[in-house]
Amino acid sequence: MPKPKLGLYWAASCGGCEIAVLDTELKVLEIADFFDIVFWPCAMDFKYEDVRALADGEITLTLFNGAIRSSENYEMAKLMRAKSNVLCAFGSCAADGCIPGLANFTSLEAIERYVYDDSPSTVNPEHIRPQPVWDVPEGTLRLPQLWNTVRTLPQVVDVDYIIPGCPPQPDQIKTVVDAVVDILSNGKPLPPKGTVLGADPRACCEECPRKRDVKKIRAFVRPHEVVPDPEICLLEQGLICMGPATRGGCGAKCVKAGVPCRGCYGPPAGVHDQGAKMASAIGGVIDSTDPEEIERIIAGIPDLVGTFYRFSLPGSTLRRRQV
Amino acid sequence: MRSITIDPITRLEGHGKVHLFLDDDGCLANAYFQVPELRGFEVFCRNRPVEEMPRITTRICGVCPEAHHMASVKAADAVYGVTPPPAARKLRELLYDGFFAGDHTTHFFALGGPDFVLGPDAPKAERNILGVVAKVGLELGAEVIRQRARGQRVVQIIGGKALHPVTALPGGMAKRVTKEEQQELIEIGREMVEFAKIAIKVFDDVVLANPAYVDLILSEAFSHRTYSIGLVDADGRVNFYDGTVRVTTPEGKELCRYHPSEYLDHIAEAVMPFSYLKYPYLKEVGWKGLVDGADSGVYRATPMSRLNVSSGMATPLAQAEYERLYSTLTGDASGSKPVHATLAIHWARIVELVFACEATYRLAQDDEITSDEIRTLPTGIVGEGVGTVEAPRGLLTHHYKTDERGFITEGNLIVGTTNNNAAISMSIKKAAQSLITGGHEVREASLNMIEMAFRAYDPCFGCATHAALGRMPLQIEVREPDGRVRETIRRFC
Amino acid sequence: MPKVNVTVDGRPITVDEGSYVLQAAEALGIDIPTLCFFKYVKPYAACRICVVEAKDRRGRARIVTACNYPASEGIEILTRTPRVMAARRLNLEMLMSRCAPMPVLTDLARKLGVDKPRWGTGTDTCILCGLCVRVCDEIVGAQAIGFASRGIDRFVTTPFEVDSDACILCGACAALCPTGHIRMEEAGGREVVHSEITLGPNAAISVPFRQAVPNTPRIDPEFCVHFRTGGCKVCAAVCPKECISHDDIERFEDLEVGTVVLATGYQDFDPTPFKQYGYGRLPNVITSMEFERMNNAAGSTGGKILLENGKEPRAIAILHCIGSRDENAHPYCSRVCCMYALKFAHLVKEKTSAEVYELYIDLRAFGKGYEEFFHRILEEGVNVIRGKGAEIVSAGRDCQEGSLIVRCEDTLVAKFREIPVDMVVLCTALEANRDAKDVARRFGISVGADGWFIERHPKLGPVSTTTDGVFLAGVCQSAKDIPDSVAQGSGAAAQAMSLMIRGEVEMDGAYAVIDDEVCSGCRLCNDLCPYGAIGFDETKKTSSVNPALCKACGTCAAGCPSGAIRALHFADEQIYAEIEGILS
Amino acid sequence: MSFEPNLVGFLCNWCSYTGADLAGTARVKYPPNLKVIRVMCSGRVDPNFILDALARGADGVLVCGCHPGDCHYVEGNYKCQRRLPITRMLVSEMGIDPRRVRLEWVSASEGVRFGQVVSEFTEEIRSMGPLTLQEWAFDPAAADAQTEHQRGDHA
Repeated sequence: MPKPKLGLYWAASCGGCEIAVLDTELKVLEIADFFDIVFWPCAMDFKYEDVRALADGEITLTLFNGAIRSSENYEMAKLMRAKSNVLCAFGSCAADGCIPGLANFTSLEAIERYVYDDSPSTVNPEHIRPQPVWDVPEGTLRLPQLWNTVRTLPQVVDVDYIIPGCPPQPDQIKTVVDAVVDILSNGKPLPPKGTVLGADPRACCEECPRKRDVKKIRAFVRPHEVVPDPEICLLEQGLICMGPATRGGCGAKCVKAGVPCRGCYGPPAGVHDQGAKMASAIGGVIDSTDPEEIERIIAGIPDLVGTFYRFSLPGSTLRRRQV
Repeated sequence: MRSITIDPITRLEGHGKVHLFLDDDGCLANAYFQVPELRGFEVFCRNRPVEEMPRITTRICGVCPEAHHMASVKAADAVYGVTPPPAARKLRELLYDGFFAGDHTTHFFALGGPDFVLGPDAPKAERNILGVVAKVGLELGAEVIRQRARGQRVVQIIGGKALHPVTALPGGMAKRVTKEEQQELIEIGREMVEFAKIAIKVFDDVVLANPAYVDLILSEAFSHRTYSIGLVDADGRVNFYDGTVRVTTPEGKELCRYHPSEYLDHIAEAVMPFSYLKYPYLKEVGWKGLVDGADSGVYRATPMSRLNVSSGMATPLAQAEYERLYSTLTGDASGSKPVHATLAIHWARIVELVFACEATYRLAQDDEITSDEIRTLPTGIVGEGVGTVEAPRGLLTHHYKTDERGFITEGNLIVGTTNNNAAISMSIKKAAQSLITGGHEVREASLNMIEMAFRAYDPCFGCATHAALGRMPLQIEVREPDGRVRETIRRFC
Repeated sequence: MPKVNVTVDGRPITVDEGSYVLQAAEALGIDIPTLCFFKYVKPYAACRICVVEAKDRRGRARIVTACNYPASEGIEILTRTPRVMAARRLNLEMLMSRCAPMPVLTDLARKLGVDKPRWGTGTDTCILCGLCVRVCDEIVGAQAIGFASRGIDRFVTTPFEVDSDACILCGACAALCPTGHIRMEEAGGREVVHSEITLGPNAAISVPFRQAVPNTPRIDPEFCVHFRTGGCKVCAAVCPKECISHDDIERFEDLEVGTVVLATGYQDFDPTPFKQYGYGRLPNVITSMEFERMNNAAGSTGGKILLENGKEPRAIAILHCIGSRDENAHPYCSRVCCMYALKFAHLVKEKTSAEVYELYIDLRAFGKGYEEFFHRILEEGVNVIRGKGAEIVSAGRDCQEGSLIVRCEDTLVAKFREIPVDMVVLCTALEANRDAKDVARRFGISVGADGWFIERHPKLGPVSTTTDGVFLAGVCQSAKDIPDSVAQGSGAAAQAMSLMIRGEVEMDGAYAVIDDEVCSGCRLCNDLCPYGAIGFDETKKTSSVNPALCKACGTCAAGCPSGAIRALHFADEQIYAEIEGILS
Repeated sequence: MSFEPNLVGFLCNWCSYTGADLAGTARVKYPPNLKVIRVMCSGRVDPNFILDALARGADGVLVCGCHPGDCHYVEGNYKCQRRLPITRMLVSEMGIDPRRVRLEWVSASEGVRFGQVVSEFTEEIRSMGPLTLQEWAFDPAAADAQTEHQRGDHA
């Protein structure tokens, strides 16, 4: 029987997801061995129309990482959707928007204005801006049109599964690969559509070794201001830790390393909006009934939206800031 | 007019595109290198607390998050006016050297390596890590993968996460290293040094032993006389984590030497309408467009450049290799004559790899890294800070301004690869010119040669997978003026 | 206790060994006269009137005093032999020769057939029976009096014959003295009749007031001898049902109950701030409640309607809606005033010949038979004026008709009137208790703007509240009259019963559940529950909800950052569906 | 045609919802713009609901609970009292006028007050105009057109 076909593509992302694949070390060779890899981020020896030439659904599985931020990203998303039997949002960018999604706090215009004009190191007296279509003496050069709003993959195409994480942890990737191999070679049924793979149903706290007690918060502190007790829940020590509102599966590496969770695995099962949930949870445990004091304590939360939506702004309920 | 599009060639923070326009004789009329992506970190990082930047900017690049983590935290240190305790600084350096050791290994053996080890004309099927393994022995391949893992492990131990480390905070590090972890680090360091020796040997055997390669390296098609830039320590030697920036002219004279925080006096960026990526250049010299030479502000920030601006390496093995490189390529072991050969960057990378391994080993044995004194709590705030480190792909600068609460009001980033944007464009054009000379069909091998030109700069990790899978992300279309495709050349395994 | 068999006048009886002959005779209903015996103090044999003939088994007969001669096995008592009668007569004659001819002695003399004491009579009013000394010592425990001197000089007195602090003025001695030799006097010299004291305000044991509920006596420690001397306890001794305990003290008791009926009633509106009515300032301006007391047979005037000067009023005005239907006080109608005001008129007509004026805004005679009662009042010649009393002023000395003048507008004849009266009754409003809010808070219910407790639903849940098992009865829920209160109270009781009879409570389907497959044990929810329904399992490292304690507020569900908590019937997806529904 | 605000109200079962009932039985007049969702306690109101309502086209969200101290659930409204400010802060940092999210205490007896609150809120939102979230929904057609235009030499 022919090898199952594997496709990988990245859109707007840092590439860490693919490094994570490499970090599975020898597993990479296994993957290369088990699958016929028809498509890999920079192994673009097909042109788009060549990929179009593939039959719809011919690619058994595509791991798509990166958010959708340009006409090119979007076109590829549609193409991969069409050609893939199973399309998997791979990593936080594709799933929730991740750090590139923070661009939704501002506008493309603001970004271009700063980058090409205002930034201190830029010298651009003619106020040149990169042009989607630009004629040079020899012909025409084209650039993809960037979008003002960063989208998650599920927002633009139909997605079968999600593998969260920034990046998805190599050991989680291994387990997913093993599962896929097992399913394909033993003809097992696929998990229900929409399943989140390579992560826990529970929140990050599940994996956090710190001692947890009932919570009452009177003041918030910032990571550089304190040396937290290594044994006790960081939230109880006044550090905003997204762990409770973040899907587990990462192994709670950050909290184990003494820094609070920032939520890269996205919202846990059954939570729509990571930020709002955290707001709700934090609000519940603020230890005051005096309006002024409450205002004071809340004002002490450093960068509310930037922290609560660090990895999930485009995937959140409001999706972007109104600018 | 016919056009050839190489799309995408590789990836920095996104894809890269090359347009080759041929005149009617089939000779190269012009070549354009485009970067079709833009993130805008500088803008959406506004209003973020500066202590969070080391954890946000890692996502600029998944290949060298460590570099951004370090540049960012150094800028944050400056913003709060804190100096990390010695132990913390050592931990950062150790993490960084370990990362370098892994990253350079990947590039040399998996990306650039195959071109040398196997030769540009070797069958594509072999021109990858597996081919390398086949040629130099299986257990080397495994070693390469293990060496990569060692680098990641060092980052994991000190940075908390192997990818996108998290422990660097303004004023120090959040995680201390235990005695047990130190033992593991020492062991890793030892193995790294062993590997460094192997790397040197491999380079000797497959590159230096083959005069054709040396000629190729020195060939005009692959050299640009540009300025060099890099960080050097107090003794003028290469340092990845800290130091002052030194710029040397194409002749090797010092143009200037400045503290990273003065970068704005020396570096500026130009904008081109056909690429989202800006073109940094030296202010003193000025922007003359995509041309090299002493009159053009174009500079290069590569391993080779770092060697060019330095007086040597801080570790014995590396220093020996440094001298060998220069005596071989310039006849002057002191390194006072700069090397401009693009492909020599690979060799320079080996020198740095050796240094990184030795430095890792040395720092791992320093008992101070297990100290509890790893945090200095900020007491005041300066409100502005610049953090500069050497990323594997060149000088990396983070510059933040904040309000009195330490929230970013303005940020500016000049990223490793960006430094070389102009140089990459030029290298591609130059290589293409010499290879696409009309008359005959464009040979597929030429495309690899063209690619070698930019791959030497290691613009991020795209090619990593190319090597792993023996695929070359390249296609050329030759078109008639009416846009009809006359010929298409593709490269598969 | 061993028993012995004795015979009295030939009739056998078995009594406790060592009990006295007098008691044996008494048990047989055989009367033996005595002057110094009182069963609650030790026998003393001072008067020697109770002598009898005691014949032992060997037949030897002796004269003994019955009050302190112990019964022994086989003994034979003869109480009416000539020898006994002679001895009694002699003893009495000797006592009379010293004492004044007081009823106690002369009556006895007649009984014993002493028509003329041989040695005449004396003057002393004390028969030296010693009852007073013994009761003061043995019962009261005050030992405030005793005997002094000997022989013919012997007499009862306080120590050293001076006023003694030892005496607690209990009056027991005076109460027991058979001759009235000891008397209680108030400082002013007015005699205190002890039999009256027992019913008086300072009785140590009494029913607090007539119609008290529960209608049982209680001991007032301030006056009870026992609590002052540790003695007495006579009441306990005499109580046939042994109901009285002196050790019982006031205490707080925690009762575990499943249901509560709130019937905290109301408080009377205080008209003082409304100067125009002159309450507290003008004489004979009283509230309806005060008038009610006055009419009560147990009230200050024993039910008579009197002015402060004790005279009967000639004209009375009854002002409706004082504090009710008044924007300056309570906007609501107190519902009961109209009818009791009419009742007042009826009472006045019944008890006095006074003129009655009813000043009303509207007459609300809505109840069963009320309207008919109103017409009866009219027939009785009550002056019913439509117009709220505006002001009450003093008429001053020279006024003949009355001392007060009520000003009002008679809206039916559109005339301003000034009505001279002697007495004004203000029909004050019913208002919620000032602590109603606290009570409401304690029971988790709420109070309305008027301060009345709010029922679960004005139509469908008039007796139940928003807290399961807590019910409302009477005016605490809103102003209502007795039949309505009784009806509501019965309803509340019935609902409470229906809960209790089942013995188990049916819980609302709405409560929170934690999916411990999803709970990560972050413990953010633990402190959110005001009922402590959320517990943390240290071994499983997850939190869980106790459905029995959960009241379904859903705060935890909102607060659970990992979406592990589900508020049944108010689950996230249900609410999202609602949002979608109303916005689509 | 003047703008009619589309408002969502979350009312606690014991005080505010009953208060709204009272407003009804008392025939209090107030604008029909508020669409009410009953929750057991204002403490149940998850900021998620508020954002969801705004994202689905509500121009404003009103949350009503028992007065502080009167909560049927002892202190549920205090939780709400602490969540709402955070939510408002969050909403405003997302570029939405925080006045569009309002918290009011309405007791079971304050039918009239409930009417006033709704009237005020409706007027305030009316004066602010409709809330339209930029580029909230994804428009495939537009994106496709753009892509076609950009494809250029890929064609």
